[in-house]
Amino acid sequence: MSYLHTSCAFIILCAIAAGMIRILQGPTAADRMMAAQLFGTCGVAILLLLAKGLDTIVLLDIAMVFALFAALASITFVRRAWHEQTGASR
Amino acid sequence: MRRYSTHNKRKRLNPVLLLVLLLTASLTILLGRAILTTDYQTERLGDDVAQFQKLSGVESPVTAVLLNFRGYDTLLEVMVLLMAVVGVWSLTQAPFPGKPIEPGPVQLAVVRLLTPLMVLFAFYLVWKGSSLAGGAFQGGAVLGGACVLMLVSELPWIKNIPSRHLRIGLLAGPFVFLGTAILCLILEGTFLAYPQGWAGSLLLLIETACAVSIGLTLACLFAGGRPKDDLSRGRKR
Amino acid sequence: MMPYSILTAFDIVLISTLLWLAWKMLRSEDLFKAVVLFISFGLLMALAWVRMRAPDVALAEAAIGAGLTGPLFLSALRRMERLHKDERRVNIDEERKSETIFHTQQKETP
Amino acid sequence: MITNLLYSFGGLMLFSMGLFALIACSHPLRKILAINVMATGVFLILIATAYRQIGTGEIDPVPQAMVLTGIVVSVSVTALALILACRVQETSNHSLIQRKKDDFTRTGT
Repeated sequence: MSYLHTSCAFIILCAIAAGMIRILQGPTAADRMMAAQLFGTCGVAILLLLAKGLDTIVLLDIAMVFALFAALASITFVRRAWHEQTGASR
Repeated sequence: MRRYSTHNKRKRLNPVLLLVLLLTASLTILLGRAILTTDYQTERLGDDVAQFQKLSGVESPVTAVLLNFRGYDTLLEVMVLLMAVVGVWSLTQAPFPGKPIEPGPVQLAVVRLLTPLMVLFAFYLVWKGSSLAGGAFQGGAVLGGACVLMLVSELPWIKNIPSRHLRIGLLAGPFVFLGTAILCLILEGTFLAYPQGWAGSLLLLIETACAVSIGLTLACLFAGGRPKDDLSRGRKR
Repeated sequence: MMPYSILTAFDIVLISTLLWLAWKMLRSEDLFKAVVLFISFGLLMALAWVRMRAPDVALAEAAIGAGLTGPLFLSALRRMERLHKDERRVNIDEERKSETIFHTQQKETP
Repeated sequence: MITNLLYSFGGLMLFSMGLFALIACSHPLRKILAINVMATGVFLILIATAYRQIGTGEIDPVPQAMVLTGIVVSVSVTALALILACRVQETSNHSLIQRKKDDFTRTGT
């Protein structure tokens, strides 16, 4: 168990908690979605750091799944939600 | 701005909601007490799993529990997924796309690059399920993600998939699972009791088939209805 | 000893963020915002499964909870709103009035 | 010990939050969200009980397998419920929107 990696993961988790503010008060829908994407990216970083810090290789696969599915969420957003939301003052 | 206007109203609680809130709070307190007073040391199924791990044919305890020790559950659960698709298909036709939009070049490139990677990763997860984390459900979910990626980009050929192929794919998992179970019934005399030494490869076969049908199931659930040609084709034949 | 306390702090921040997300998701007046919060909720749940040493569950949650359920909700939301495309503004107003029960308005007896 | 108590109570809070929202909110989409939150709370409690045995040995795989199937079932239930809600809204001539006014959540003025 490595102190450095775990505390880095903790700091990135705090960054996620701060990123929630953008979801809550993002003026447009795209801002909210981009904040969710930030969550995904930070999640990948945390998983990689924890994989190193806790010596569990399995976490690398989970990070891979995170990265693959982040694209899916944003593409669905672009296809299914965004063009309806343009002009809406959300 | 909206937030502040609603903030002022928050103090006046509806009496019905207040009652609901009280009931929920008391339920929470009861459940919290149950959590605190439960004795977890006495009841353990993990020891039994660890004891019979060698017989199961796989190294990962979760996969062993899922497909061997509690195979009955998983069989029924695959059926539940099939029932969900049956429900969705009987409710409505696939409504999307309302007005198709051409996918942009970036999106096409993403789909082209990402889909094979996802399919590859799905089968990697299935294969890895025997030793580490992974298995039919995870692999199936990633496969479903790949299908959803293609569905959402509204590629032109996706509308022309004959529904019979879809049905075969959906049924593959439950069918292989049930077939294996019946084969075990004939060979060993017990439902889902895999023959000695064959357990590992049989489990891999079941897992692959189940992953394919779970992925297709998730894609069909996402598509939100039966394919367009489904009923007309059925009437002709 | 030190990494243990760091991990405990990690747990506390993770759980409080999860609860905060769930609370905001269920009481937000905008359904789209609720769906986006749900996606991030799924992502953080996957981290929680990792901390509970359940990598299988974390894999499934990352793929399903964060990856597939979010798009499902997004397209259902669009499908619901597609009917009322011209009355969308009205819709949102209705939403705002009747959906924000957490900051509840008074009941009006008929 | 403190870890699984933390996660157990987090799961408990999620469960009751979801239950309250399920009863209190009127829009079907939000009800489905609430059911999902409830399910996640239950899963969290189950997994936390499995984690509790870390002191005595390996982690119990049985609750993990149960939760794994539970997640997959919950996504199919969610999809079916969403389709049902869409169909209700499509076939009932906007009655969900209309009826909301007469709900007990009706606003003053």
